[in-house]
Amino acid sequence: MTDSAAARMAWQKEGYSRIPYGVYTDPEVYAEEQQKLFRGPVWSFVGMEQEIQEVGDYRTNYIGETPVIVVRDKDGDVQVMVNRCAHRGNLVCIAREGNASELTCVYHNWRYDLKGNLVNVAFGKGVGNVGGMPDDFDPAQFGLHRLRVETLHGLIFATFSDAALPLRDFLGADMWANLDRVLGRDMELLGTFKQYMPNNWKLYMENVRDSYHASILHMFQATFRINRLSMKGGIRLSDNGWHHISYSIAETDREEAQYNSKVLLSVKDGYLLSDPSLVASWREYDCGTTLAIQSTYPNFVVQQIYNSIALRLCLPKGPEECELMWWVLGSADDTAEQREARIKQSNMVGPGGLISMEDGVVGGWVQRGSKHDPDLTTIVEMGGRDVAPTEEGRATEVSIRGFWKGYRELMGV
Amino acid sequence: MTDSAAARMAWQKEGYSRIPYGVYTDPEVYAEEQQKLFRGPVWSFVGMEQEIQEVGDYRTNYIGETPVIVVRDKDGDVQVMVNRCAHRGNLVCIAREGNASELTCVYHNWRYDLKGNLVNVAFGKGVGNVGGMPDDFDPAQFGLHRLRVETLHGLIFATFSDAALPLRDFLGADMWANLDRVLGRDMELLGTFKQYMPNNWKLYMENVRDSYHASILHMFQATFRINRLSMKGGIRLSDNGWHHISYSIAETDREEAQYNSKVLLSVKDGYLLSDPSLVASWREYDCGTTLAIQSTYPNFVVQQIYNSIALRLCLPKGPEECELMWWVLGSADDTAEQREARIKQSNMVGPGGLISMEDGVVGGWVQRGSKHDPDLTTIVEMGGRDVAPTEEGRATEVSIRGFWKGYRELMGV
Amino acid sequence: MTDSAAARMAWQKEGYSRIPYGVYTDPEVYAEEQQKLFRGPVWSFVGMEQEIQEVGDYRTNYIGETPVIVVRDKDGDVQVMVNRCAHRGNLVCIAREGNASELTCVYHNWRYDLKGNLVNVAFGKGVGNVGGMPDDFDPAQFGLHRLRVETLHGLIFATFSDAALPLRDFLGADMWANLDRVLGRDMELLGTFKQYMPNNWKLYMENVRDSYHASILHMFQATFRINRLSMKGGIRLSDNGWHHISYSIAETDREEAQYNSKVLLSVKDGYLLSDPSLVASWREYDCGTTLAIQSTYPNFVVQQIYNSIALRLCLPKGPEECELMWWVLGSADDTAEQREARIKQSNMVGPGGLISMEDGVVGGWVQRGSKHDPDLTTIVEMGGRDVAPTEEGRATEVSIRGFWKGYRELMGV
Amino acid sequence: MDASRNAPEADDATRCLIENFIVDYAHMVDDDRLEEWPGYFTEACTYRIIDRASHAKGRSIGIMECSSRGMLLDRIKALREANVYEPHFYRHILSGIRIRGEKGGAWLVETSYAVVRTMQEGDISVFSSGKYVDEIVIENGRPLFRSRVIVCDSQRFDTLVVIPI
Amino acid sequence: MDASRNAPEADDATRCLIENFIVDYAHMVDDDRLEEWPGYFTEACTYRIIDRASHAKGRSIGIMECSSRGMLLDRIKALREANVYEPHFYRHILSGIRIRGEKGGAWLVETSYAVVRTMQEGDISVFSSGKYVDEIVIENGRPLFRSRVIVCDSQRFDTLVVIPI
Amino acid sequence: MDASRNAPEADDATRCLIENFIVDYAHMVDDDRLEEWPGYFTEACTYRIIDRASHAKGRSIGIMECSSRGMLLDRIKALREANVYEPHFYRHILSGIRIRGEKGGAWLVETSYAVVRTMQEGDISVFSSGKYVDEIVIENGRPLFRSRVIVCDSQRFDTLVVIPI
Ligand code: FES
Ligand code: FES
Ligand code: FES
Ligand SMILES: [Fe+3]
Ligand SMILES: [Fe+3]
Ligand SMILES: [Fe+3]
Repeated sequence: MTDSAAARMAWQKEGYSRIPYGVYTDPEVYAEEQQKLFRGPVWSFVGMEQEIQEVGDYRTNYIGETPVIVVRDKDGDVQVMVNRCAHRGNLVCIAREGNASELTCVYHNWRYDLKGNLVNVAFGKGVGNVGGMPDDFDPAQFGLHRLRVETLHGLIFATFSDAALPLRDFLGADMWANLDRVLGRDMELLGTFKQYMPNNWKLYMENVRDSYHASILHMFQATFRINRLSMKGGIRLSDNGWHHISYSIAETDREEAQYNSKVLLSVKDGYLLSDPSLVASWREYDCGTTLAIQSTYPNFVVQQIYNSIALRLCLPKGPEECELMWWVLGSADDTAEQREARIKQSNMVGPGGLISMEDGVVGGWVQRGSKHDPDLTTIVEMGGRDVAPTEEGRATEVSIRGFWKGYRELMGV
Repeated sequence: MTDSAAARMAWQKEGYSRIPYGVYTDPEVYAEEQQKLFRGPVWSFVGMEQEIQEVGDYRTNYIGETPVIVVRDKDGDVQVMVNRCAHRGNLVCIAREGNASELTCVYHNWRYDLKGNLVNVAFGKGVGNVGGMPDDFDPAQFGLHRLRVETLHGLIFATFSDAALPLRDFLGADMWANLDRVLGRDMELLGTFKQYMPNNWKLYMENVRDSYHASILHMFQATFRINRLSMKGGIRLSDNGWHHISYSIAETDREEAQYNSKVLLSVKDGYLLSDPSLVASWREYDCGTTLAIQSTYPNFVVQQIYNSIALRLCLPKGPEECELMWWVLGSADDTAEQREARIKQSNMVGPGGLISMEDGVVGGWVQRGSKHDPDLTTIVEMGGRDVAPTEEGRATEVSIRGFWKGYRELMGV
Repeated sequence: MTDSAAARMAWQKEGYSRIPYGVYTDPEVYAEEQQKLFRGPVWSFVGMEQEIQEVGDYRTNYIGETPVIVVRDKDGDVQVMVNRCAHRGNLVCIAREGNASELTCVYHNWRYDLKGNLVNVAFGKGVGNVGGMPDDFDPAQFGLHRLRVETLHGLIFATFSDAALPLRDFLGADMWANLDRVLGRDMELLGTFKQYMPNNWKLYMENVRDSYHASILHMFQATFRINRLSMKGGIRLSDNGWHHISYSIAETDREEAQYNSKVLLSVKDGYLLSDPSLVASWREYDCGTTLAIQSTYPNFVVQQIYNSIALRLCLPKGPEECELMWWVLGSADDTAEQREARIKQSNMVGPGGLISMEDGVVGGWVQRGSKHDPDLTTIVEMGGRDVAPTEEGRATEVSIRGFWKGYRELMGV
Repeated sequence: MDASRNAPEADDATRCLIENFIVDYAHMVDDDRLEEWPGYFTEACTYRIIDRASHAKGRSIGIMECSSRGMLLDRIKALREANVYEPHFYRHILSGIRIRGEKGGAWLVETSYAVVRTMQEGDISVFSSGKYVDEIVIENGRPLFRSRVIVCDSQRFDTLVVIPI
Repeated sequence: MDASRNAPEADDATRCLIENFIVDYAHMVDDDRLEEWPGYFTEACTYRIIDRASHAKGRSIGIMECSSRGMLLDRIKALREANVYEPHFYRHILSGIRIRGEKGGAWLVETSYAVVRTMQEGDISVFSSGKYVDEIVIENGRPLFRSRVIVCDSQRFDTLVVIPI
Repeated sequence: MDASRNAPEADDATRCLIENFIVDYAHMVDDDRLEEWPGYFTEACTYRIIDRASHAKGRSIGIMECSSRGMLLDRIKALREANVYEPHFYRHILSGIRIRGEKGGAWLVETSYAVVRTMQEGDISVFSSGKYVDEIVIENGRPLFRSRVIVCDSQRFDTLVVIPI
């Protein structure tokens, strides 16, 4: 790995608890990530089936920085292809979303079917026997670059790598189970938006896995004395430590009876709110899980905060910028009351989220605070130096260490 | 060439039909182009004599990214000099255009004559025998860097290179002849503007040479059923293949009589236009040439589209941006009717051109589609893999291959 | 120094009179400067004591591009620390200025005292004996990076380097004396602003030391015939040549009597001004010094232009941009008349300065004029090639050579 | 067809009242007098920030949604006491205040806007552009927003949105 | 001397009519109701986009020149059916609508503008700034542009200009 | 509480006079008719450019301070004859001209602004945003600035400030 920029960084000999700041800023490290990590043996989230329901429906997105097309083919299957014409590299799909019976490149009308096969080259036979492609031109060699695809509960994942394990094995049982729990029913897309952040994408992914900061950086609930039901919770990790869930569960106690009902929780807490209906919620899951933040490698997040359900995809946009895409969801059979509660709870998250807006800015502060010392390292030792599940969420950075375990393994450093 | 970034690109062993995408994005390749290509044995267009008619008239421009001054000296000759003061590097001319009897650097008043000779250094002899330049200071060594200049029909070309052939030989007979045909008379400057594009300059130069896309990407004429006179045409190349002309000629046929007249063609076609006068044109050239797009190496274009005559200069502005400068021309003895037709036809070209606006955006799409795969290549094999003239324009990319022939020869890769 | 980008530049074998243009643009050279120069054995100005009068008052600033906190601790001493949390690199102080009893990082509430010692780690002992920091965690190892600090007449200087000489020795007697003269009394902060410039920071520092350009680039005084008292003056340098003062002194002559008075000089000159009160001034210093521009290595300036007193700090913001911070000062015991004169004279300096606005733009012109020829050099030989004091200010670039002497010594090239 | 063409024109006094109201709102935000913000709305109200594309699709969730003056009060209290962000200011540039008609006792008003944001370090950028779609009721001579929907041209928001647009 | 100082002042009704007309034009473009665009002009008309420097030199060619309502119709048809470009929106910010006088039965009006452009991916930028120089005739109570010349401050245009300014 | 709410309202004619005056100032600067600039001020006057934070702290020095029409004349003479800079234009975009009241015979007026700057090479940027805080006196029917304080949102100025804001 001598010519690997990532390997040149000041990694400790082993372990995942000291991260050199250079990995957040170095352009060569960033370029290596595009190849080894985003095109490595991982499954990248690229969109929802709801967004492409009809044959020919497509949306464009990115895997790392590589533009891709997500389209439903004539068999009703989902295809994911690199959005680059085989002729001279033009984007085949320009619009963010649309419907097409074939994928036609506007530059010279090379036409691809919905599986990415090249079906026609304009003037390929020339005009009046003059010009055209050489006789040995083989259209089969010039289809769009098609990726492996798997879907789960409407989530579409794709990978560049033949070495990637099947999605179920890649995620592992616990991760799979949480997706079942949160999304395993008829979901409805309630809203989408994007948030641009002035920091390396990994700083956001650490933040997502960082249960340590939640009760500290975000002062909204403390300020309004929103004392939720007494909780237990902790961190669950996939066996390889790459993926994580941090969760809280309402304990059985005297408030249980009330919360146990499916009706909206009348808010005794949050009494400092002028309008406490803002935080009204109901027990949506029998398990009593009130909060579950899940991240799957490398840059996908599934959020359940009370009844606020959302997906997040963190796209790298250069070494020092990233963009966070949001999909806010509800259940298709929400009552009007439940739907209204979800909408109100949506005020907690996103770029204007009363609870979480700080997550949009803190990464930029770390970027500015640390970029001038690429050889110094963070210390990620809250809760020890290992990578193992725990029943304590607040006093541990274990799932961040899990992220770096995956990073060192994938980047080969 | 081991330390040449361009040489490190994924070039096929020989030929010009597979271009590695890295040449459109790599900063080192870009830097090498500034030296080997823009300062190599080529003639760069820098402006028109009409813009500097009087002694002392000057305009500033760029050769590659190097700022230059184009000025008419006291002998009435045109001089082109690097716009950099020999003292400490300040731009000698700040304004885009002006008139000056001498070129004086505002920073410390070093004064140069209109041929770039250093004629005075402020306080050069010091003040009261104190200070001043060392006795061995030789002003002759500190003139502005003056370039070789040749002009043709009001076009001003300059080169950094002593190895550049005389302009006539550099262009070759066919290229020279077309300039004679289009510009060999008293021309008038009708308009100028600039267009910024989010792509490497070479993507635009390929687009200019790409007759393949014309009837496909640009749908204006098809949409309005503008069926022009039946045409013949093709591609002409200079002997070395570096420069090109793609042309169409009105064939002699039953409409010929009418088109042959010098009066405006009453438009039978374009009947879907609400105002067909938009496309009214007249037979301006006896040869019946209706369209001729010429490009000379590396980044200059002469356009005749019916009666719309324009010059274009594509300036590199970093690896992923370029700026296109336009000079729109007419003949000094246009009739009022002809002038009006030229003005209307100008709606077809430029950033708002009904026919050609797509050329401003497609390069950026290629940039975004291909930049993440620097080691993959385009396939430029329409019309074969060679570099030779042809009678067919639509089904060939031969003049693009000619561009890359010149590129590999100049860059030494 | 083989792997030093600065060393690869086209330096002349010895001397300081030919500067390769590459040092103004090369990103690697820029990165080396951050380490060898801004963190080298120099004292960087970071603010004024007036800005942090009370215990806990702080302001943020930069040394090179490294963010720092300038704070008054509980002992009343000034502390300067790198603005980077030892945990995971967050900026500890976000606001430009404020007051705090402790420095608390908002991300996870690691708390530092005003000397930068880590005094508390949130959940450091875990929650209910679960989680927390490892037993071998030693808070003493994780304080903020504290720098050496010295102050003089309210100016706060800091250094990263143990090798830096004491401030007095670093500056030398002449530099120290001028600071005494200009600032050695109770000063008042009258205004602050910032000016962004499209050029490498060194081009501005050369401009400050460039007495050669003053009467040439800046035409305000000549235009309005502001013929000041006949002057003598010159350049003073520190023994190592790193720091400079260029000065003018009113000679004893027939106007002396009048100027000698402490009352405002009734303006006989500047008769072309519609409102000559703009340039009214008084003899503030017994020595009769009318103008003194002082620069201390690397990027600090103290200005006395008649009664306009200001400090300037030139912060690098990447290879091709810099930001100039201004502190405009007055004396605490100015009369109303004197204060008004200072305010009027402030129109001469800053981004809108009638005399000096050109200094904000000329650096950008040099950047654009020279960046495409990194291997060419300036010629800085006005007044010879050596580095020595002189009685002539206009016809010499000696203090610029002094700057490059310091540069080559610090950068080891 | 432009709705405004055949809309019942408000009289000059009303138009002046509404225009001043919309202008004052912008000055109030830019002057950082945010405690006054909830007072610009009726007790039951709508304050929504949503991007143009989502608005066109009829999505029910944008990036901010308040349905009572109380929620507005809570927003400002959070901004002042709870939320952590870098100091910055907005500058609202309004253009083309047009009364489109009346509905259920409220004036329907549309106004284009651009918000220029300045960070404490001095960076200036166009933070958002779009259109205010308002329902304004006039209660004893005082206009109030019954509904103010901010339809942003961009679906992307830079860093965070804490100050109301 | 500022021309407006001694210009024949239009009466309030006329000024209001003209101001609403200019404002409605901006909303129409920004709302993507471009089919209405040609209807804002007289049958024979001038619609020109030209940069400030070329305008001052009296150049006859800028980047767009329409001399009839038919050409405007063709522009919109091309935009809808023929031209290929990336989806984007304009937001017109107008400032200082000033009636400078009357000429040949048309009101001479000048308005400063800035156009903020938002691309589908979300990038926001100031695409153009400059001044509308208009000749407005009022035909049976309805204002129409006899001439609308857009004098852009910049001679540089980013990528392409397909939506009318 | 918004000061404007209970301010003595200026009558329509006065408001129109003041609004046109402020608008004409912007057109005058953007049209490069700067010789007219001093004529917009009273003989003894205040023209000050200062950033918002310094203004709030009551700092006595910003980046420009003229206290007489003579100083304004000298500024323009310097701009035309002495100062060296790259050609560029401003485009003033004004928003929300609001008369806040009257003081000592002058109308107190506040107006938000953004200045878009275009360099000769074509670069477009938002150069400054902020608020005009004006004192306007009306002398025989002609408004004049007794005081015009430009309070800029940003403390950072790009390159230089030679054209008045
Ligand atoms: S680039 Fe796609 S068809 Fe040519
Ligand atoms: S840089 Fe040109 S005279 Fe000094
Ligand atoms: S980064 Fe400062 S406390 Fe964690
Ligand atoms: Fe968080
Ligand atoms: Fe084309
Ligand atoms: Fe100077």
